[in-house]
Amino acid sequence: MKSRLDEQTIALRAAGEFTDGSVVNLGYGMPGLCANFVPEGRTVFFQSENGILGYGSLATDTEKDYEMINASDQPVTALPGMCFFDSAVSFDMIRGGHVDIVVLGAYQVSEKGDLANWGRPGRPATGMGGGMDLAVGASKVIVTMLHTTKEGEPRILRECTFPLTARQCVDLIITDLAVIEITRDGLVLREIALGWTAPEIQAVTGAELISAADLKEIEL
Amino acid sequence: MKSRLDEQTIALRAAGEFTDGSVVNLGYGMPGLCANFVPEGRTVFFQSENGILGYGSLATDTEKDYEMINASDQPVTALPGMCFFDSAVSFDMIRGGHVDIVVLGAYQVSEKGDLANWGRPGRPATGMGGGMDLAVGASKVIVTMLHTTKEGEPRILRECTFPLTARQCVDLIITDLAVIEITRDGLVLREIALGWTAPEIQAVTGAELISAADLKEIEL
Amino acid sequence: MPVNKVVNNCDEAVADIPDGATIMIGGFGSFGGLPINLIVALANQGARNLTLIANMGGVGFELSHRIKPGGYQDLGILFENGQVAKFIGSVPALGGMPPTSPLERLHNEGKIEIEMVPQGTLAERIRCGAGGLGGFYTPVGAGTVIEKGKEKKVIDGKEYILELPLYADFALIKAHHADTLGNLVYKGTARCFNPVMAGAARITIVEVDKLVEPGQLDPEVVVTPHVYVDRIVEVPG
Amino acid sequence: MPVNKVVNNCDEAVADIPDGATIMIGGFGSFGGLPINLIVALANQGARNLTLIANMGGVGFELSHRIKPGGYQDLGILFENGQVAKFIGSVPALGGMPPTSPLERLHNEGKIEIEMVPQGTLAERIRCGAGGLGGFYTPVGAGTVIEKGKEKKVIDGKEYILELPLYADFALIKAHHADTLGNLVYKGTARCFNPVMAGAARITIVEVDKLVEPGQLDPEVVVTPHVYVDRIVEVPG
Repeated sequence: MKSRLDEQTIALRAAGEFTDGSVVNLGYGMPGLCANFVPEGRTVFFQSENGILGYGSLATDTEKDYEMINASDQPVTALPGMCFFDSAVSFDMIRGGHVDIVVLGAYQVSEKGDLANWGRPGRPATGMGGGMDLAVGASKVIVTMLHTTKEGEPRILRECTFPLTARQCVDLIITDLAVIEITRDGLVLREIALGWTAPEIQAVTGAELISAADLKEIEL
Repeated sequence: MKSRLDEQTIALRAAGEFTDGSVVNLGYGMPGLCANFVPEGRTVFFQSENGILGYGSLATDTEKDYEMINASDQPVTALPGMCFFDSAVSFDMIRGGHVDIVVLGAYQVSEKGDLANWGRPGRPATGMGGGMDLAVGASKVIVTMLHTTKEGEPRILRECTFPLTARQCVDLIITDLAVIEITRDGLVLREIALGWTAPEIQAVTGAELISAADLKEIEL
Repeated sequence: MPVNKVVNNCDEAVADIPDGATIMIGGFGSFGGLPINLIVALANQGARNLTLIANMGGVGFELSHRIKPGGYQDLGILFENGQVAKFIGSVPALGGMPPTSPLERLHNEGKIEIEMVPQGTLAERIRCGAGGLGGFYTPVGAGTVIEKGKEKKVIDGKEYILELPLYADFALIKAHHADTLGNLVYKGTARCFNPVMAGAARITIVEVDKLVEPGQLDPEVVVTPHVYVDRIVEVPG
Repeated sequence: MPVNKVVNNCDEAVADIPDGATIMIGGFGSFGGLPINLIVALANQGARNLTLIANMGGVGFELSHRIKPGGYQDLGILFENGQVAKFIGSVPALGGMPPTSPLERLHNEGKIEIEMVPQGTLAERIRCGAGGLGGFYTPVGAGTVIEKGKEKKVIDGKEYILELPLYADFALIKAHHADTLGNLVYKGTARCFNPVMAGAARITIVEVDKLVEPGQLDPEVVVTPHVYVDRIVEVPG
């Protein structure tokens, strides 16, 4: 049976990348779920570009405070050592390389690591928010997305066709089907979902994949 | 008898320019004395570029606190509504036009309002501090200085010979002998010290003075 | 600068905003830090042909009611009212969210101009305006639609684009507490664009939860020094 | 980034600073906000051929004793020790003050290079480095010696000069309180260049009066977020 990771599980896998002591920003949508899956024993400092560093998990309904939200308008919980700052300070922090990891959603990623995650054909008024700044500034850019569109078209491509967020910025792609690292040599397929084979993943990918020597099932 | 204003009196005259509610920065040396001469009934907010807004007069010996100083290393007193900030914020405030008046010392001022107040021949290592930023950023630049050098040479000149702080920035010059306004038409002699005549002031000035129609004795 | 900055209510605070004004609006999105009472007053006041500078374009009345029972108010009201000619910001409309917001609808109809600015670049352009600088080079946007028409420069082997300062006639911002001089403190993530915009406008108007006397705010914790604030309205929460 | 940033003493904190390093030193002048214990440790450690970035050059031991009974210690000690090859700052020496300071004396003897930077430009160049920007245009210095060799640009009819970012290998700064994560608060006018330099260096080392646990600093009043701090030394005052 071919399995696909659901959104929660993709977020869980992405959170596995958070090293101890790292500063992490979570983009709009699915990436925000990562706040609930920090691996045990690791301390992660979540930064959100609206001006907060060091918050905890997403707030439950009873804890909700709309003066304590992340950049996706989701109320979050407080942790000791947390602090607040304004948008200019926040983006100094981001552009200046003081955010170690950002997890972003995407429409498309190219084999060179180009990212397209904000503009869609027919929706010219949608904006990039802080995505461009984060993609350029963060030391490591992780993309979480579904491997293909609803229509089954690949989202991992030789060249992006949607407007770019930034060039050559993505380091790791985590989808419902695979974990793919972007290297100088190209796209390296590192992990695949239960029941899938490398050729099957290649068939739904719009750029050439190199199978890792130690290709394995997605680790959670 | 020809009188000359002493430093305290020059500072007193300069402080007379402080309008109610104005934000004022006082430069190194003589200008710092102005903090003690705010006209009665007027509220003045002193800004110092090391990162303080709204301090009071200079501290007496018993009040001295070296974590509460102005940019001349002089301890100052606290006032309600005061606040602290860092150097980048401080100079945003200054360059951004949020300081209404700055009082600066000077070696030379030209008839166009060019200011030279930091570098001297033979002392290449002396620096401009925040003077350039203040001269460019403040809405009104007042210079307080002695009218001539120790050797009797004029400090008000057609062109400055010392390194410039900023071009065309000075609005008003207050010396031990005169109050001179810099206008589009040239240097207007507005007030003179007790016992002096306009031709006598002209004789110790290196640029042409225009006597104001209402030329009067320096008002204190 | 008047020493008495306290005005009686939001209507009075925005009364002199003329048609054609450029207005910065603080906050981040629809929640936390949005000066919503000043926005509603501006909607009632009715100035038109405005240029708005804000992070997000808001969702407006109809859409907010589809998203959340009871809905909520945000700066979408100004677009619904047809008061805006141009929007400058990082998220005019949220991509994931049908139906379209008032701003997106007007844009689709060709009735409003949008200048899209990456969020960090927006913050820095505003700060640049407040701080008397002429512009800055940023790597953000290089190789994207954002670089169109902008000067590019390679500095130390890296590509940058030149971004210019933003200024406004008025800034409408929200703070938690103000003293009567205009010193401001904020609350939590409601800080965001508010301190950045204070100072980039000729007239900065702040809506606060509580007004206190000078000396009641610790000088170490003031975020916005009073020189940046021109009018204060207390709107108890 | 290590989660445990607390080191035992100043000597340990500066032990790995190599010859030839570029070092930012916080504070303003000789008083308030100068990380004097880290400076003394660096003097004892003896690294040479340093580039120092600081607002003022200090007066040093001999001159401080002529100015004030008992004298005082400032970064002049590093020049007296012959550890510095280049100084970047706004006030290498105070013009009004004979005799000359150690930095001025070395400069007069041709033994040290000075790059003079207006104070606000210094703060902004450092901030620019910490914030990942490539440079900025400022009106400050136009028409003076400061513009020499710099690109000039007229923006909106006004003349600006291009200033480039400053970076360092190490920043030595002073704060009042730190929590063990590295969040910092300052005291009074001792804030000055310290928060600006935090983040512009590869390694930021802070000397604090008191170390507290995370949660003991109000999140609203933290001035320097902990991401900018790498090593913390408590030196009770």
